[in-house]
Amino acid sequence: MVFWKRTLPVAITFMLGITFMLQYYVPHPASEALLREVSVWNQIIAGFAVILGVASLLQSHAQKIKRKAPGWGYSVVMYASMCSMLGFGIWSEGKGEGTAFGWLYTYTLVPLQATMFSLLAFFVASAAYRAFRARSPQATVLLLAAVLVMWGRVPLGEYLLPGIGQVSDWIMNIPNTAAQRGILIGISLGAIATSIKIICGIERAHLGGGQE
Amino acid sequence: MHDLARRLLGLDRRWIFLVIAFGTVLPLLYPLGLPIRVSPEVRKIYDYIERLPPGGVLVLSFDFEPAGKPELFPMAVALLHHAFQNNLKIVGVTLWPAGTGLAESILSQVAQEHGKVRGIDYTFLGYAPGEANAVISMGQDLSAAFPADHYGTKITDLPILQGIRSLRDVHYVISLSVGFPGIDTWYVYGKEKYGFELGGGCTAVSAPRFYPLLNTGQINGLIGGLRGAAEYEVLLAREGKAIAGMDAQSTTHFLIIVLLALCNFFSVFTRQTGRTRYR
Amino acid sequence: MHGSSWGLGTSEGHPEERGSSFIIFFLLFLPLCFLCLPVVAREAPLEFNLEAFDMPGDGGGSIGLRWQFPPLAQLDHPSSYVYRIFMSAQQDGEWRQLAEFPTNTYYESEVSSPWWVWGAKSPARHFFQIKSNSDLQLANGKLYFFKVVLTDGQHTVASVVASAVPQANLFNWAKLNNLVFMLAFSATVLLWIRRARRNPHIFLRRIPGLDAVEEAVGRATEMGRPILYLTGSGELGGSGDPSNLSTIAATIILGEVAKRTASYGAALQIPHRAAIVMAICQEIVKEAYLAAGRPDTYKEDMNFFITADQFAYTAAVDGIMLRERPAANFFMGYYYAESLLLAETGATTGAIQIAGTDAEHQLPFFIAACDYTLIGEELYAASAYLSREPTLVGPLRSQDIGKGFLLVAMVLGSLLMTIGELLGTPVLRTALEIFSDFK
Amino acid sequence: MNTETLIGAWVATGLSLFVYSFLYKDNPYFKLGEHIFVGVSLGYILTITYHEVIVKKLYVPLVEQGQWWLIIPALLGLLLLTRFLPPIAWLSRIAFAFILGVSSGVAIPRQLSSFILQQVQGTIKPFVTAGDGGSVWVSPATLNTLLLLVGVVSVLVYFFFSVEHSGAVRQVARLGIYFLMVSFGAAFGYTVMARMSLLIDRFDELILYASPAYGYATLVLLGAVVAGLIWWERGQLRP
Repeated sequence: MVFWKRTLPVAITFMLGITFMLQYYVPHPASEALLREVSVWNQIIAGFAVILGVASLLQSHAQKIKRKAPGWGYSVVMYASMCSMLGFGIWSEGKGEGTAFGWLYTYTLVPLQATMFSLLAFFVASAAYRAFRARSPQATVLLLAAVLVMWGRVPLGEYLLPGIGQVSDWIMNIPNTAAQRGILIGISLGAIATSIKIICGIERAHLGGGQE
Repeated sequence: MHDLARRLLGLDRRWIFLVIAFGTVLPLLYPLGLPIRVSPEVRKIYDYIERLPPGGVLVLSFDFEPAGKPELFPMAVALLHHAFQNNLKIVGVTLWPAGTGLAESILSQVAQEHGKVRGIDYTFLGYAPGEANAVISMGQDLSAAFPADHYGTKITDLPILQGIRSLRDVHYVISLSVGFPGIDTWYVYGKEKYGFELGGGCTAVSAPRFYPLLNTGQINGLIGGLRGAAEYEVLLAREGKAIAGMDAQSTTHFLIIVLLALCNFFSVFTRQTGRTRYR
Repeated sequence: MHGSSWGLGTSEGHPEERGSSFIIFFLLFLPLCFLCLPVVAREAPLEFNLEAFDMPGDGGGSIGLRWQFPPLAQLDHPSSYVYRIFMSAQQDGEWRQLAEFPTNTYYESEVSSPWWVWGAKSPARHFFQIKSNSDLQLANGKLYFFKVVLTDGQHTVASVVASAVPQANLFNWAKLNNLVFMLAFSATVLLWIRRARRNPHIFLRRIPGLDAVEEAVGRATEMGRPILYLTGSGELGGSGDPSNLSTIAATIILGEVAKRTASYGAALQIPHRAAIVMAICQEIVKEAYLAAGRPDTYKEDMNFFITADQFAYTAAVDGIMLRERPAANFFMGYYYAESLLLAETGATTGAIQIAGTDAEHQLPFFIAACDYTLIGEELYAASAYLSREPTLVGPLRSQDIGKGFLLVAMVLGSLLMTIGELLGTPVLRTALEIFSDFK
Repeated sequence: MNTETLIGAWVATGLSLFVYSFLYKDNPYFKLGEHIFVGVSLGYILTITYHEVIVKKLYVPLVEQGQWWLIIPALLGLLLLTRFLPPIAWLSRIAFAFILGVSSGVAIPRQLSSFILQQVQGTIKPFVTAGDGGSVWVSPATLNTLLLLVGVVSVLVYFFFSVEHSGAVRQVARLGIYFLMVSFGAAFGYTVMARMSLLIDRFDELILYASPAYGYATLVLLGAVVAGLIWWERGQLRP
């Protein structure tokens, strides 16, 4: 059983990992056809992965309803709105224009999600007033750069202080680019190292799930 | 003074919420119409589209969901107007499932205004799952990635895609991205191998991250946030939602700057002594 | 040198076949190559020396043509001349015109291909690539014939006929540097993981933020107030979750904090959003109290579950901060929008705040609202430093080596480039192509 | 204006105001809005995935075009779902092994090319510009090149963990932290910009819906939500 549960998955990852790592260097049509086919396969599997992600959320809400945990009524609302969206969606074959499915999307999902995120505007403002203090030289530099960029990126700022727009452009293009490039190189080395660990079976967090 | 400062800092934050709400609503009701300067990174995308031959194919990837709509919707509208004016062909696609509806409606609305025909002048391929895999399969073979477009027409039957077998054959790709997958996905798994020209539009939150790619020419231009969209509208001389929002953007930015200044002013009086700072 | 083969006008020595041996060759004799650059046609008048070859490193269906500038000055009106490219499937039949362009375009020097594939690019040569497209199909393995014609409409001068066979190649030599770097870095990672297994005490510098833990716990003990520790919004549920790494790091750092609270006797509170993370944290805290010799003071309810819901969780934690006024707040792991609300409330209660996250959008806010922030990789480094886990320490070390290498390459490269510019020679710029990306 | 749009405007306004009621405090209206949001977005994502992936990319090619080999990814996809059946949950590992093997392999050389080689190549530039006739000069552009190099190098040094930060290394790392802070400051400014844009868009729409054409939807519903909150607060006060 250890073979099926541990050895086989590690072997599959290793073989595919090496194959597709080397595929990159091989321009031969056969190798390109392999990449084409597998990328289509992965798209299909990704579709199932979406279901997997959704299902675990549904499970936790189902348990809440079953146990009649506090606020279980909201979970019922969640299920009801999901089912109506799904029902209309299947009925209209996923087409949005002129269907009930499209209406639900435009007048519930779009305003709700956009409004949820716009709450952050208020939170940023109150945090700016109550928490963002220049508590060290570094934080001071951060806040000064923030003020320059906020000032320079709006018409009123450029109207009040001509030339500040170019200053904020320069901040974005030189010091910001330098720092982001350093971060990017560091992160990419980390990501490559992680991929190597996964291919070699050293990193196996993804193989959790199910008892040993 | 110490007590007063402390009390002021401890102000109920709902007052601040109210200030921000008014700072947003007033300029929307009574706009000032201040001039907007166009930055080079936005102009580069505009110029590139200007230089594309009529009939050239532009792939517009709507890599966002409703949360990105406020910033990316005006951008998409401006880009579509520009492309349709120049008689480019538009192929729409999205890497985000929740972006499907928005992409579908923006495309058909703007196309209608220009009297363009679906299937000949534009089409929407729909949602491509699998992030990196989506871009790779489009780069390898468009008809394998999308057997049919969003409306169910077989890819091979679409007049717009005659002669377009993969991303290698398109003239320009612009990803309007709200996060990952987005511009980086289109570069790393797309342009890197298939060699098309790539431009980017993104929410302001992710814009700073793309400057290294802009600097190396990995993306040939960047439209960042509502401000970027407003600059594009200025270039097109077509006032839209982005230009209309710029005055409110000005007031809210200055409100935040004032709040930050007040916070730091008051905290001078309340700063506890004896706390070590690290770094 | 191979300069002699250029005049042959056949497909023999195309770059792909020469590739492997020439790499070593060029590495050793690079300076010599450049001495051979000025091979301008001095022989017969209007000799093109046309050469056709399979384009290296592609899937086939493509042929490259290159030829030397003919001495245009011999012609009456040089500027009125254009080049025309012809192709045929037979040596002497049915020529098809593929392209027409002015004589001052399509130079070989414009080709973007590294020296280890292309050799020296002569400024005195033209280059034109023929590719399969919807009108034109070049079949792999089939012989095709080409000629170049110089014409002003009345007078025409034709080159000799050159031929080549398009082929699907097995290796893209332009990517050689990529492959070498990839193999070298992979080997470094695996080697250092092995070394770390044998000796887990490889030197890692102490992360200054960890010193703050000591002070924060001490202060909490003095004031008789609790310490609040959050592990973020990561789930540890499945695969591919970007928050996994930082959540694991957060649980490891929790172990360190718990050891301190155990030995000082300070209270510790860890509110949770994810059940799996909570179960792991319970184990970690229990072990830490055991290790500190104070299992008696460990309480099961140090870890407690609030709700998975983002804003309800945030509101509840804010409530705890306002009621219990913890002496120190730790925000480790992955965070979304809740970071603002948490850090703000914590700052108003006057607690020492220590944050650590790789959530880039939240970092600026944490830095502005907290006393100490572990930035991105520092969080992983802190967890490697504390846990001494070989699979964390090894890659960290190898990444440092990678960074060091790139850093030296960038500094030396820029200096060499500057020297090249001062001396007016392209040699150094060409040599530095090993750090460039080619398609 | 047709009835659908009018009803839509009222629904959208009501839900937006439910969400904004969180600014007062966490309350049942917000929770209601939040759960409707989670529900509709899950429903939407499932629908799109079903039509665009399961039907268009799997069912049609498999059944109608006879691409029988697509049965393999379909089976792998089903294996993924065994996670919910504890006795055979381990089968999902095979599917994860497949996805991760391919995506890790595909990612390594591409990231090396895109984010390391391209970025290093973009940093290696001369500090001087050569002009005609052997003249060489330093311009603001070349100074920026130098600054960029200094920034990248010092940030990389800051993120060195196997070298003690003392002496010269310490100085360079300190410089690196300041580059990082400027960049985070820029990110801070841009994030504020983004959040404010979201708010502007929402308020723009709410103002539109407050017009007589939409039956003063925003004003009426604002009144209703405030009244509802007062009623709820009173209920909370009662024991």
